[in-house]
Amino acid sequence: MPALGSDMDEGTLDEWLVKPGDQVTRGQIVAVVETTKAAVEIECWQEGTVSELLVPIGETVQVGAVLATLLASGERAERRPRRKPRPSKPRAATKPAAAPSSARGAAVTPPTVPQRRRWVSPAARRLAQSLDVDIDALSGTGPQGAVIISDVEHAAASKEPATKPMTKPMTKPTPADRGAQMRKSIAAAMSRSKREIPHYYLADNIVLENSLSWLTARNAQRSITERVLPAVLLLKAVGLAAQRFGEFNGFWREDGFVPATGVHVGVGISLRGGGLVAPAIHDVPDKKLDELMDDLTDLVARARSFSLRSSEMSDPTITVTNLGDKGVDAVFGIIYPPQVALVGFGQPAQRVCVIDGGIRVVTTVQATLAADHRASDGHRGALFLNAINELLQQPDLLEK
Amino acid sequence: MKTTYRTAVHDAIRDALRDDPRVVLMGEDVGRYGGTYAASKGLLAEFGPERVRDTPLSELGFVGIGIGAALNGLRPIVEVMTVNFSLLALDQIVNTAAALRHMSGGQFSVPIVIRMATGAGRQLAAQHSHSLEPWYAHIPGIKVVAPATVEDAYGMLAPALADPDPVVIFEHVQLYNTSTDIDALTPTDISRAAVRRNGTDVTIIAYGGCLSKALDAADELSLAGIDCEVVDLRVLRPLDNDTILESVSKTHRAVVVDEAWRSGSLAAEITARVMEGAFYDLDAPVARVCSNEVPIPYAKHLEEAALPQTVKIVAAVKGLFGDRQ
Amino acid sequence: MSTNEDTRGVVLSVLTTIAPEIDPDDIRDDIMLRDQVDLDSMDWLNFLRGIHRRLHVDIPEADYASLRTLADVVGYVDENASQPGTGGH
Amino acid sequence: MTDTKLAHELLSDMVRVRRMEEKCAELYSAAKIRGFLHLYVGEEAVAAGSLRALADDDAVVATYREHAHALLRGIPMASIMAEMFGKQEGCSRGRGGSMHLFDASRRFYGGNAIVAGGLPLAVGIALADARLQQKRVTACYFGDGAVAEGAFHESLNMAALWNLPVLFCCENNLYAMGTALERAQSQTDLTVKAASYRVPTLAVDGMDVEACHTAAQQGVDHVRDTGGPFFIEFRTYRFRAHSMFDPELYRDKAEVEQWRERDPIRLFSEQCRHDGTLTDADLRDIENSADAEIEAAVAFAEAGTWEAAEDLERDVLTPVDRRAAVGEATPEPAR
Repeated sequence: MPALGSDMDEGTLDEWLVKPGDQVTRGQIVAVVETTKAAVEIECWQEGTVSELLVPIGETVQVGAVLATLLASGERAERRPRRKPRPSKPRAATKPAAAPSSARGAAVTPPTVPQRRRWVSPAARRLAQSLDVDIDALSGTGPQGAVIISDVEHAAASKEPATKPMTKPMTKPTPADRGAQMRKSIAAAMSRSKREIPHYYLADNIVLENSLSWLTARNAQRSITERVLPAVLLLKAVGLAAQRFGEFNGFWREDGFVPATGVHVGVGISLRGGGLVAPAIHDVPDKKLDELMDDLTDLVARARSFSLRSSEMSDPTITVTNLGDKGVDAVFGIIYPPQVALVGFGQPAQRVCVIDGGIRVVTTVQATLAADHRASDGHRGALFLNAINELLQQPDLLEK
Repeated sequence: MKTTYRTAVHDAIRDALRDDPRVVLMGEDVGRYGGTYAASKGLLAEFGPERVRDTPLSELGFVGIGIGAALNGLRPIVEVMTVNFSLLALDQIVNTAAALRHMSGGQFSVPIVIRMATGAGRQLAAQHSHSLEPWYAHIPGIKVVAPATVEDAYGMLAPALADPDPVVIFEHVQLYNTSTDIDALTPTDISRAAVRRNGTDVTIIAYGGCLSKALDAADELSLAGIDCEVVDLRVLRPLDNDTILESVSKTHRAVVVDEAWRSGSLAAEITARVMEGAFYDLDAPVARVCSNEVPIPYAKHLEEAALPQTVKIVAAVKGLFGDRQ
Repeated sequence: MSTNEDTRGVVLSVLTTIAPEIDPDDIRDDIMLRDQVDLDSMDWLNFLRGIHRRLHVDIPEADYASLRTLADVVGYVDENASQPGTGGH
Repeated sequence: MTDTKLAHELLSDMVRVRRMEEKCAELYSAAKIRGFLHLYVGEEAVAAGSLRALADDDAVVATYREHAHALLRGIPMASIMAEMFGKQEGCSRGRGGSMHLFDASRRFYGGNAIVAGGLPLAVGIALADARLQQKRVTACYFGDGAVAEGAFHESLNMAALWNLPVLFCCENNLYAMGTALERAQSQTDLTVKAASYRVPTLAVDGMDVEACHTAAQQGVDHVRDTGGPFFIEFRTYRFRAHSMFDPELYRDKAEVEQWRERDPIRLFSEQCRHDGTLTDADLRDIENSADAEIEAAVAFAEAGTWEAAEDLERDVLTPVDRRAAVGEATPEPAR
């Protein structure tokens, strides 16, 4: 059955104009085929003798089916089992009718009117999951009562859903309210961390001479608004190292560790009057020191005026805490779930060190790593801390 | 110095004619008349009838001729007076200009620029008030831009002419008389959307004649404590996904403003892309402010009612903030 | 020209924006500031930046160490102020 | 006819086209070629006679029935056949198919499958030539169906108004698909229509290859001398259906048979034999050489490769690295 057009799939044989034994020539009309458009004459492209007509009149066959066989001159007919071309698929009319609905319908109890699915914005749903907030217990304040980001944030801060519906009007909470809510939320997160996360701890003394003298020289050329704090160098070093050691940058989910795509470093910021937040500085490895300094300044200011953005709260992929200003030598932190690592820095101070076999007084800082043993092992943790150390020996690398 | 959109368009064409002898301007009444919107006033005298060609009223013909001339070494700027007349030339734009490169297996590029006025707002009634930009933005093989500012009215022509593929420029009729303080006009780009106002609470996405309405709405909303980011699409094809998604991911809410009719509009396309690319960042459904689905009527109050307006944008934005309002 | 008293007032007002919980009347001129107010290095930097902004004194990093008490800061500012004071704000 | 070499070339061109088209019909039935397929059988004298009148750097704009024009303009048959197979070795990389054969190097601006779509394009190409001061001709082929389109009116008007070097070649085969000329046109003498735009015209027997050649030469000379347009109506006939899926309900078999009596190949070979410029052996050589060319072309197309589907979206816009090349070679127009 020749293809007679791009929209032709099949044809019905209307008429044979030749019979077995007839001689045919190239270009001769040998049959008439009915298509969806009209009856069309079929040309033969070969010369020879008709051997067998394989498709009877009235049969519909697919394009490409053999209609007849020809013998070239001198060729002899071969007796072979006659293969009928596959008839075209049955038309829709022959399809079995749909089963009567009563057959199955009787067994099914009429469905109860389902409650409307709770409206939760996609962003709020994701945030609730990462903050471990029970969405069903929230009342929404979004359009048509949808639960939105701010509802989840409030709930995460208070962490006491369900029992008391949120009756508070949209008045600004007092600092005391905030303090109480934050205390509860820290309590919940840290308890969960210590309950669920098998922490391991490593520490490393890092000599800061190179970094600090480099930074002092850099700052000396700048006005006060452009100077960079040593904390920014530490932040950048952690960010770069976390990029290289992916198993410390990401989240522990139900199914196991899920590495994060970017490195968003949560910065522990203590609040005046107590409490702690650790909002993210996004894409730390990609930012220049000046950008990081601007981000940090901005973040601290906003953290202390309670105007953080939700994404900053939910985005950190690893956390850095710096208690050096308070004079402690080292901090062994608690991981903020679902993150899997936290790097702590103590006070940079002059300490006696053995360097190259000699005793010297140099400025050092103690860096610590608290890491989730489900996601990584101490060996990798040690390499991760070493990487931070090495980066801080070459402050040029941190500039970019 | 105050510069109008009209002057910016005019100066862009004049500078293009000066800078490149391959550039010709053709269209209905671009020469002696000086252009329907006076965008080519004086250019016939300066560059002569070979380079500033008045054409007969034959949109299909002269757009096709522009395409042929572009294929053979010229850089034509073809002015089709208004988008409604461009329907007469749609065959040449879609079947030839947009398809030629592909169906020739990459052998022929068509470096033509087609300009036309678009949009409603001047009581010109049903046949002279269309915003058919979404139709053009649907077609692979052409680029579509909509300068909404005086800077872009000047700045987009040079990169459009430098582009080896067909570029269609839509100038909204309401913009020709707008003006801005500008020292010097320079080429811009035809690749990215622009954030015209930074904000944190909601992204308003607009283009062409609706940009100023979106910015007005943002000003008004700021008094209500809603901090709007306003994105000017600038390029309608190919759309700048990154800028749109980055902004919506930040603000978690989006309102798309489009003077075209809602069904099958660019607003529909952008909404779909936000859903595909930023669904989990959304804190509310995407809202649209488009023209009502009616041929644009003549009577002023009805025309105003049919089109996107600042007050409608404000209402759409507020609708995305439940109890807070 | 600014007077010593003006400068002290401005410095204290900068300090209270950084640490809103303090009562300026409680701050003693001759006791280490960091012992009286909870200031970390970011707060300290912001404090010096505020002084820079309000009193137009740029303090090199090398001089940070000499600024330990309120009196140190006020004295430093009066000595290095290059612009007319902003007293009367 | 005294020029034996020219006679052999004209005959050979027509035979190559005829045999290639018949092979295409066969390959279509075998589903090697798909899509729409419009054959030129019966009209060979028009392309063979007219294209020969063009110089190498003239331009050609053709229709969706353009295999003959592509072949006789010099695109290798193998490259045409590969295109119809959809292979990336085809002259349009398999992106065009039968209706969209292109070759930039031969200034062959392609098969255009929108009726009359090529006319404005040809006028624009000529406009650029005029402006760039190139004494080149753009030959624009179209059928009688195109005359009914607005683009015909607009293009002839502007070509005449602006005096642009276009040779309009109307291949009048009496049917716009299935609609006979007298059922579509109030004025069936198409030269009268063209003349109304003050374009000089000529009508010629499209079954007579020598007449086609002479008329085309006259038209080309006029265009080159005056820089203005010229219109030729080639009165011809297609022997086969409009496309492969056409039951030909609109015309009598007797009419087709009558026209077959004036088969341009038969007419011309009989005339040459009569003149003594063609022997049986010559004809056999011409046919054998055409068959060999076709066999090689089909083998080339069969051996061709499919473009990787990952490259689907190439050639929609010009890639950055090839942007500089667009329009680079064009001469500077006068200011």
